[in-house]
Amino acid sequence: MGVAIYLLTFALILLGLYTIVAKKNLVKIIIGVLIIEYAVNMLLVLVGWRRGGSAPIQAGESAQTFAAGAVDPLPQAMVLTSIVIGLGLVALMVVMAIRLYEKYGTFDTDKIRKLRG
Amino acid sequence: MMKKTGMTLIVKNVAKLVTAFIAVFGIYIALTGHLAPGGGFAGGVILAAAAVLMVLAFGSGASRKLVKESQCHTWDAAGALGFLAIALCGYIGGSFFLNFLAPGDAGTLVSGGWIPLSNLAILVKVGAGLAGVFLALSAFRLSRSEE
Amino acid sequence: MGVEVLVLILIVFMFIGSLIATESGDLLSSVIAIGAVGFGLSIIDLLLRAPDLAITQVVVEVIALVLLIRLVLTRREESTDTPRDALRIGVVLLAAGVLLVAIFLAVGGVETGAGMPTFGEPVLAGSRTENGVPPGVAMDYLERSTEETGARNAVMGVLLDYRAYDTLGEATVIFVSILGAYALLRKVGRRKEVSQ
Amino acid sequence: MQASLPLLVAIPLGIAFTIVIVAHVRGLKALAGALATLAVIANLILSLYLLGSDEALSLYIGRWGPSGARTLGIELVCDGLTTLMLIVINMVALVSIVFAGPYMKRFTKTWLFYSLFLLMTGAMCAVVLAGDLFNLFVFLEVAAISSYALVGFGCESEELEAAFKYLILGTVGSGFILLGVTLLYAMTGHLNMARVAEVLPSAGLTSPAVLLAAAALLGGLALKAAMVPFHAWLPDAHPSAPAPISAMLSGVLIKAAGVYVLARLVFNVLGPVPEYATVLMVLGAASMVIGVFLAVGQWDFKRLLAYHSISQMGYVVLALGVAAEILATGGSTAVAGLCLFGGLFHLFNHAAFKSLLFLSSGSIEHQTGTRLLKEMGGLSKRMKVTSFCTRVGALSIAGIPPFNGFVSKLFIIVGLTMAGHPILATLAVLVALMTLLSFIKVQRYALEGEPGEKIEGVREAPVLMCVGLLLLAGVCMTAGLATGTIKKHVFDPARNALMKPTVSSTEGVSE
Repeated sequence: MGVAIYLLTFALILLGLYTIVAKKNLVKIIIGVLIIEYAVNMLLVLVGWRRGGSAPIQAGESAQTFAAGAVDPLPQAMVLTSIVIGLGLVALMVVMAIRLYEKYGTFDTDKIRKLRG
Repeated sequence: MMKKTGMTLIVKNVAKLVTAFIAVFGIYIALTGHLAPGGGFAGGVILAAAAVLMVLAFGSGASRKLVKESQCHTWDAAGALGFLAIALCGYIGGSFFLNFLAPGDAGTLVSGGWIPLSNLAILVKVGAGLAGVFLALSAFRLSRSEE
Repeated sequence: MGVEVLVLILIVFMFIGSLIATESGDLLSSVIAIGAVGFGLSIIDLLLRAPDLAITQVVVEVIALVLLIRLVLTRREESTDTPRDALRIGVVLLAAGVLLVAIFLAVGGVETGAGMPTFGEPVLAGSRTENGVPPGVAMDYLERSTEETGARNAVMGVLLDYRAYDTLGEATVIFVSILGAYALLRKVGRRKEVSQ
Repeated sequence: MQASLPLLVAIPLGIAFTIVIVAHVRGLKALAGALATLAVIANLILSLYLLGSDEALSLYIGRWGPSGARTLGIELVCDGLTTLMLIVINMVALVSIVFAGPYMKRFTKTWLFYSLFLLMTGAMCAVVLAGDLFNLFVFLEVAAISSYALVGFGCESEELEAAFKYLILGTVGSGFILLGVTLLYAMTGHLNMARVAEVLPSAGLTSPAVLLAAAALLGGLALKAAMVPFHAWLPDAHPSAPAPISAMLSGVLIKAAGVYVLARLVFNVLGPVPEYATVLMVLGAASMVIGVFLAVGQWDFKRLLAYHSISQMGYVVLALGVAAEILATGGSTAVAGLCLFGGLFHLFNHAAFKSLLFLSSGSIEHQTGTRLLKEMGGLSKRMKVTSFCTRVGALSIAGIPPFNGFVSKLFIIVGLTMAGHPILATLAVLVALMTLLSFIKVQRYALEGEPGEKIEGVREAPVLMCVGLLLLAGVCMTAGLATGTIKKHVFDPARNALMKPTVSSTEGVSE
């Protein structure tokens, strides 16, 4: 079960990569980036989970009981940061794509090719 | 000049009410970040969502009269500067980012030293920043359509 | 057991959603499909006991969707479906295959202790102690966060006290991207007149 | 001295935030440039001050020092390599920002430029100071995102196109870096680099999962450093940016965010294992050779320089790879040290001469309005200072004896030969010759000959731009002559930082 979950997460990363490389539409490329982002964030949450764990918010129990049963807070803090980075990137990508559309009148990367590559 | 912008009167009135609620909820989420799930960032994004609702309901022109983009810039930078200032205040206690305030009673609103303050700074920063981006984007028109 | 099954189902859902987003001919459907994927992720967060993430993921997803829909609605004419480039795809599939094998080796090496920790038994839970890998820093955070930082929410304790410097970076990231968005939205980047 | 480490990050960030506020106060907008320059000067002084410490400094943010075998907080580490990188970053940043004063006058809303510039500089300082994997990733992102925006700063269609390409590829790279960090955390339970390095052997240095993590990290960083199979974005992005940013990107960013992190991870965290050494050597050799072949055919001055960046960084990575191989197989540490010194010295030199060349090209573009070599010609008669500086840069990069490029290339080639790689050494010599050829072309078409019609009436660039150019030309000319002194004070500590097994000084701290 666990192996299947991990493998699907990696497959999601590869799907994102495929989208970025094979698709020629700016929106699709942005979606590919988003897929990679989701997958990596998910992997972080997955590696911090422990079977039967509780949320890392201490209610009233003693620190020892809490620590023995809670999931790992560090990956969650990392994902929080990573989600923020993702949002910033989405904003920037959307702005760039809108400007590119304004300049070229298309989302097709084949037509957006003034540079010699 | 009298061209109607935004949506119908019903939507506008509902939006007025709801916007306030959303904004208050965002602030609540941020201020209780150290006690319950949430935090400054989520709160800030919710605050920005209130701005999005406003832009959608009233149109970008009317919203921009209410909140100017330059104000968003300023608050954005002020929030960031506030967070950095909290970090630098640590030097008073001896080291960068030192949480020198007393942790307080865990579970009460005033606890966690500077954590609520940090959440507040991030709330202002993220809320103002994202709201500003929305205002800018909603006002952005493709230049070809203006011709 | 139950949680794992649910997570697996949700990941399959996310995978299908991503596939639709990638392959759909209509951009708006693509964007909405990717939004569904994001919401799926936030439910996974909830199932895996990460309520902070679930909240943040949902609100960020809403904002990202609004942005993406704004982008898609910019377009006036229907864009033609993108042509496929067989060579590119072939290369990708090949690379993907190789990577998959490597990944399988890594994940599958659980029995020998050389792969990743089994799902649900992170290093935190002592799954590697016999190999000489102690529980790591997470245990300290859980044990000491409430006492030392005063925040009952250990994630916030980590985010805003133990690793507050990261959060400064995080705040800077969002600041930078907003500033960058403003910079790129300028109608005129360069004044045309020749100097002198 | 430790306490001043966070200031290297806090000053640029703080001033960058302040600039945004100041820019919205009427009448104060013009202060942006001056404030930014002050921040960079403060940073440069701080990094030179750090040069005075003999041992590696380490600072725990907040009060979260090591507890037992674990490190709760984030550690800042400042060893020889970090100091070297800090000096490189802030030196190039200072020159670029002085140059930007007159150059950016043509752009609108320059306060955005200064703010983004400072954020990028501060983030790069944070990257080289980071002793923590996730912190490293976060600041890599800050530096990268500001560079995406800066590449598209002109808002012309080509610039936006290049910026978008750069953004997408850069983000994929970051995604893989985060994946690598995640896997390392899953394997070890630590994020602190020194702790990861301590625990990693018990997970097996070359076990499948660690190899996968390393592959993700090395792939992502190779993308950021524009090593050859992953170089597609660089020749678009670097020429599209405004000249001071081209200088920062080529001169500093691909080093601080790419090569430096590669070196840090391979030598100090993952451990110099033969596998990684081979990867570095292949990447380096391929970049070195293919980069120069792509460069020779270019007629766009900035594009030509961008391809040479790939090639020259290939030298550095190749030297690092050979050193890693020697260390991994237990060869002579003296030879490894020689390779490392050559590589690091070339990194420093490349920062100096490539920034100089990019700024010169910016100065030429600013005055003549063209970047095409064929449209130039006779510039040595019209723009004396710029031409002189271009010559100095060209001679340095081509490896002509008294200049710094010669010394570092010589060390690399000698190191390669002594390490038993005569073929690689021969390749390095050939690439150096090709580089020379390519810059003879630049001299021939841009500087010599009769002025073309576009060049008529062209005048020398504004004073501040010339000051920036002359500063870097000075560095290029003195660094080669003063190799001995610089080596002793700057490069030996840097080399030692890479040659010792762990990144941190924590083992010295008894808990």
